[in-house]
Amino acid sequence: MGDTSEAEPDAIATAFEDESAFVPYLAVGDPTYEESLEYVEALAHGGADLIELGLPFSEPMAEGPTIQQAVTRALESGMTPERFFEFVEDLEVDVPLVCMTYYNLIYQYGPSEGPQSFVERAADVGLEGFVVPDLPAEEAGPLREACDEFGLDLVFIVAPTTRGDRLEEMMDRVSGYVYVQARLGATGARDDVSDQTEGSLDRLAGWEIPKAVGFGIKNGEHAERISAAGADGIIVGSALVDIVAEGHEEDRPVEETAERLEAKARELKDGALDGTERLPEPEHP
Amino acid sequence: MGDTSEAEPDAIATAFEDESAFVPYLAVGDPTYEESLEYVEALAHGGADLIELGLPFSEPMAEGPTIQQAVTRALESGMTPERFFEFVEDLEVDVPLVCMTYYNLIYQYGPSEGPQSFVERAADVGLEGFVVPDLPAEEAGPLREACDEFGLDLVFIVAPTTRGDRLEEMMDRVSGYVYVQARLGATGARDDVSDQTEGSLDRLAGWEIPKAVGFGIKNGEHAERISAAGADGIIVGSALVDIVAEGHEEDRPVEETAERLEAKARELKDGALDGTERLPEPEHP
Amino acid sequence: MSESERERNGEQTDRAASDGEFGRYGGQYVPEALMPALEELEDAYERYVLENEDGFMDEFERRIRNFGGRPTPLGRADRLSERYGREVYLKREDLVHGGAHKLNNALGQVLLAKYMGKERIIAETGAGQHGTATAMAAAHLDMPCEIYMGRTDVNRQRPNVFRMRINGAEVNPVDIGRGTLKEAISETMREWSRTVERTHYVIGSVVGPHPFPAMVRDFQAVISEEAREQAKSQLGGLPDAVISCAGGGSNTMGAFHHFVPDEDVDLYAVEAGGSSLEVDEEAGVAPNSATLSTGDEGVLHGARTTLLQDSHGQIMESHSVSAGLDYSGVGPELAHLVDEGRVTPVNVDDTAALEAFHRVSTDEGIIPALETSHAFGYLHEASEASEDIGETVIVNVSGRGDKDLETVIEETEKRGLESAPDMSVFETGGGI
Amino acid sequence: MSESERERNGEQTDRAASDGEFGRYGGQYVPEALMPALEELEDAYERYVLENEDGFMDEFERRIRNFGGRPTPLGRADRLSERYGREVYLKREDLVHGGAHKLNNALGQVLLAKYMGKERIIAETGAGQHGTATAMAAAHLDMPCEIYMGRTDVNRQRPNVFRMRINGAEVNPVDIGRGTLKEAISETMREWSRTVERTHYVIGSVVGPHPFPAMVRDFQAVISEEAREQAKSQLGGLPDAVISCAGGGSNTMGAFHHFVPDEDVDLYAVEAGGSSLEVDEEAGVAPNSATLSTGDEGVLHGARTTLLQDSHGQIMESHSVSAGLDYSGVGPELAHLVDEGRVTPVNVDDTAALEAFHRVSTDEGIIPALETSHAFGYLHEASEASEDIGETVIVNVSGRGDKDLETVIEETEKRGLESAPDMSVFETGGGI
Ligand SMILES: Cc1ncc(COP(=O)(O)O)c(C=O)c1O
Ligand SMILES: Cc1ncc(COP(=O)(O)O)c(C=O)c1O
Repeated sequence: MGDTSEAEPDAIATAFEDESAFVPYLAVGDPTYEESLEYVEALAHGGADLIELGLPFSEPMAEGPTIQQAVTRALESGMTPERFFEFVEDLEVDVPLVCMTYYNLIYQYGPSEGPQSFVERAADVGLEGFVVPDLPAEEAGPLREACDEFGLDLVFIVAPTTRGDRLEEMMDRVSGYVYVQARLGATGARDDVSDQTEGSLDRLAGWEIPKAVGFGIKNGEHAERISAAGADGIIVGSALVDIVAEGHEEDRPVEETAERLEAKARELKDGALDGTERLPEPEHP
Repeated sequence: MGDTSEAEPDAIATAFEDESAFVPYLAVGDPTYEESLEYVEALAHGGADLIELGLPFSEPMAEGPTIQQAVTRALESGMTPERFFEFVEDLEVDVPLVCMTYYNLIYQYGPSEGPQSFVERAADVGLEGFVVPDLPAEEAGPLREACDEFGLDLVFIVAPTTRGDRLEEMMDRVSGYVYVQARLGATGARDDVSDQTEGSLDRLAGWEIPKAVGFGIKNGEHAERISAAGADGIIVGSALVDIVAEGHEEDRPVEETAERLEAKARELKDGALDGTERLPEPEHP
Repeated sequence: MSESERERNGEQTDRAASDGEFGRYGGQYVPEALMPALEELEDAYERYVLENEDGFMDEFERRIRNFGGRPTPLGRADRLSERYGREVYLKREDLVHGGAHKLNNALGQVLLAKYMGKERIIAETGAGQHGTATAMAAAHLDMPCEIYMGRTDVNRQRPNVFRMRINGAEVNPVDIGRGTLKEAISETMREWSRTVERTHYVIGSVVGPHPFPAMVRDFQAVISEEAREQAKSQLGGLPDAVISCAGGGSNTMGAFHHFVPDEDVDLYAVEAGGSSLEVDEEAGVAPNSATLSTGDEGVLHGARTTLLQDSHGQIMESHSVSAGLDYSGVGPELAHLVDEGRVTPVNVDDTAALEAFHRVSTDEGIIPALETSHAFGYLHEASEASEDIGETVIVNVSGRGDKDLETVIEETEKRGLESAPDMSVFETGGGI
Repeated sequence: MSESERERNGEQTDRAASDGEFGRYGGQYVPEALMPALEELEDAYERYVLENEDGFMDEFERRIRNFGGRPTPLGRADRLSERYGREVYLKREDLVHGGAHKLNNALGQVLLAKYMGKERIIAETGAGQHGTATAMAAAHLDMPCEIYMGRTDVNRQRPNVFRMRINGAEVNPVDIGRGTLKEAISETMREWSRTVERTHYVIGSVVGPHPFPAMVRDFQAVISEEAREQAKSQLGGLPDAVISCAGGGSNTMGAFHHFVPDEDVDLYAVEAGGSSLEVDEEAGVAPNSATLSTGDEGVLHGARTTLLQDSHGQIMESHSVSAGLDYSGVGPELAHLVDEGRVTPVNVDDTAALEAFHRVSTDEGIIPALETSHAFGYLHEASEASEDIGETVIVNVSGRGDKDLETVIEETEKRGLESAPDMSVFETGGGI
């Protein structure tokens, strides 16, 4: 985005203002740099309020098979941290952007080890924050410091297993939004949306920060239910990556895949909006 | 042989009278009962002074590959101890016959275990004695007793390794002749004739009984040398079995194989005779 | 034939009863050329093994400990104990270096050959367990070593052939007969006859002419020596029974020896029942290796003993799913102990052994050799039939079953055994 | 990057230094979902392992003795001693049940999972050694068990797949990436995330998030505990050096741990030099697994440690002829001991390891694992180069090489190694 669409410092907070934010994820560079640019922009056109841009890491420990394969495609097409930053600069969207990656890439970047160089460069290209799935609050000290230094947010993931002390520790350190993991397991689109979501949202009732729910959201109906359960936003990855993968495998024209992504985005955003307007449906009627 | 050619009680002694006896061996029933009859008779025509008739045993522990294969052929064509005795009865030869077999067959024969039944039946069909390669003097008590009871001889083998006490024990128990093993190893025709022969004959110098040398004698020249070294007889097995095997493999007419056997017998007998007439040649000229 | 008939036959030898004779069994039925070597070996056995001359037994014990991994544990089998409602303990010979009890004997004999000044070792092998143990012992003690192995066995036991070669042994395929253990033993005897003066023949079980049966038993007796002490200290007393599989009988005699005087301890020798106990006289084939249960007296490979033979005295081929039990004879001392009623011979068929293999593997996390699985098969059958085999039993785990994987998978599939894990997903492989 | 530069980067965590940190290495870099499980495990580790609550360690020690076959001997290698003109002693982990040190850890963790009330075990495996050890321990302790294994490894390590299945474990092929260990670990982590509440993940080496590196080390430390006592009683004192091969580093840490305070005992960690120490940045491939010698700091599989990565921080594929050393990371404590100068990292290439495999097999009658052969390869190279590694050295024989026969034969032939026995006569088979 670079100079075309510099987001405001409170851009993330703004993104969650209507309490039904749609937060899509794509792996950057999947299947190629150029295609990926189109796809991310399509999501923005489809109504994304904030986008999680995946910087591919060779050992995506927290991802399900769909995103693992996306990561592999992206790495094979030559994606690197430097290219990733260029990508962010090249993007023509005006929603806030968050980088989702694994800690080793953040740690190794730049002339000296440690997260500073990476965060500085991220700030430079206009990223708003980070989601780092293998960095629990206990290990996040150095990255938290660097983010504070450069004015970026550090999002934590709250899992169904997270309770007690750990929740409090995270509340103290989180910024931007909190990523509420809807159920156990790695990422991946599922047909059901877990009962655990409500429990998790209940545990976070006192938190000031927006609560975005992810893991397993696949369609508008899911989005609606999650939203109705009280989420401030819905995070969707695998269901979108599936469209990219399909387009790649079936050799569809880039425009067609981009259109499908945009349509899917619209469906999800609409679902989220509907959810905030209705009472929660009973889970077991 | 039965009633046609009953040998006299001192038949074995008579066979060694000219001090250059030719003692051939064949496996009975190799490759068939009928052929085998012809072959043994051919050896008699060729000048055999005494014949060792092999009763095939499934584990011929002391034999080289040539005789092992003969034994296998004979067993496959249905040879059994009872058939063996019938064979002896059917044979039309008038030289003394000795049964060469392993102890288990002797031990198992007849209604009760132990060697009596076998020896009795052997005496019945006119056999003169036994060579039992897996029965050293120490284990030979029961067989020796049975042989005494029925007036048969029990031949022992003296090996190059046999010395001292054991020689004396054997001298006390042997009868008929002594089988002098020319060299270590299992049976099998060899091109060389061992130096050990003379040493072995020296050790037996005081024995009254005829000394027949075997293991590795292949042709007239060998026979001559062994004979010249002081042997009272030469025992030849593998070199004859080879002719049977060849005839079988190349599908020769029985008569042809029988003729070859007879010719080989004559060569060996002549060699033995020549040997007694000459001084021993030096082994290392 | 009854006991009294046997006595009337008056079979006896000229040697003292203590000297290689076990009741009516034993002896030295070998070619004359080998007799001096047996005398020499008897002498060495008495001096070094029985009298510890030059500290031979001290060195043996040190090496079987530090090289062989002794003592082996006596461990409780928790789930089998629960399953059968009795205390089941396992004597773990599968943990001996090389994976079976075989090394106890091989190391003892190779060391003895060294003390005797021999320059070279030969041995026969069937499944390859004795061959690999001998090759290991020979490498350890720096002795040239040649192993004779039937061609059929060479082809079906390739990993063991490679192990022997890797330990520096020559492997000589024997192209005679069916190309299995029986032929390999005969061929090794022949080779020994040829080179007897500088060569020692390491026989692989408690079989063959005296002094082998006694000597091999003495090297294997460390099993029961340890187990008896371990039982006393871990179980607070002797077990009610010891169960061991029997091929030639070396692990059996090793596991039984020190318990023989303990008359309250029942001793079960479990043979291979194969596919059936019926024999095919015509073909000379026994579809089993249940020598003690079905065989009778005769002379094989140097000893008078119980063996599988036809009515003429020809040795019958034995058959068992377990190569190490696939032998037509059995050690003379074991035959004698059975005659005396001290050892109970039982047998278990191929299928029951395979089922036991799987049961023990999933219950206990120990993959027993197929040979050993027969002992477990008997434990199972006796328990199912509510036979009184006692409160506390020791099973001698003679070896590990890694060597048997291919056979087990194939035979399990052939029989469609339900108890077995499904391997089919791994059979076809499949790409990424 | 210099030490002071590192310090300036100010990497530090909120935990006490004793708590999962080894100098600058260690930590818990895992998905949030796993953090509560790690806390639970830390608690269990402290109570059961460190404080022997409910007699956990007593039961562990009893079972690793009676089921696992401990203690393993420390035996003198006579011919290697002669060859190198020094006293070479072998710590015989190849005699542990299953054929490698891996059971020490697997049994400890499965038992711990039982004490923690977990219902199910999962584990990753590369070559299959850790998988087979875990399957054995799980069967022994009656715990359902699933093993994750890369598809490539499933196809090339079939005997180990069969062993796991026969012990009742499920084997789940991982169809991701190259289909080897790295992918299997990631997949097992994912599976753990899905089922963390009732499942324990048995990590196979001193790697992963705290408390695994410390806990696995403690289970493996029995190696050096025994070896140190054995050295004192058999050698009359401590050795001058201990040599051990290092993949993830569990046998290394086990063999070193109790010697770390003995500053006169030199500690050598021998890594796989593979075919070369050069890397192909472009392809993301290191043709070696010499992490300690050539890698640098990073975060992999839950810990900050030394690893093989490209300049961007992407993990590189490692390569070694020995599957068990073929890993891109190394345990954080070992990385720290190397930084401290207490452990000397060295490496030996594929060919030298193969030569050592053959040398030890023919010299000593022990077939070492290919992993272990690297340790022997270093002993050889250091001796040839007259390096001062001391009078008395202990080599940790981490496992046996039966599993490696096919690979060794193939790789030996490919290289035409002269020291190796000729196998060609057995390759073609041949009838009777
Ligand atoms: C593991 C195992 N158990 C038992 C046997 C049978 O031999 P024996 O009866 O002499 O113990 C063998 C023979 O190879 C074997 O490998
Ligand atoms: C025999 C053996 N040694 C060593 C290793 C390397 O692992 P670690 O470094 O954890 O001991 C393995 C791994 O599979 C192994 O099987």
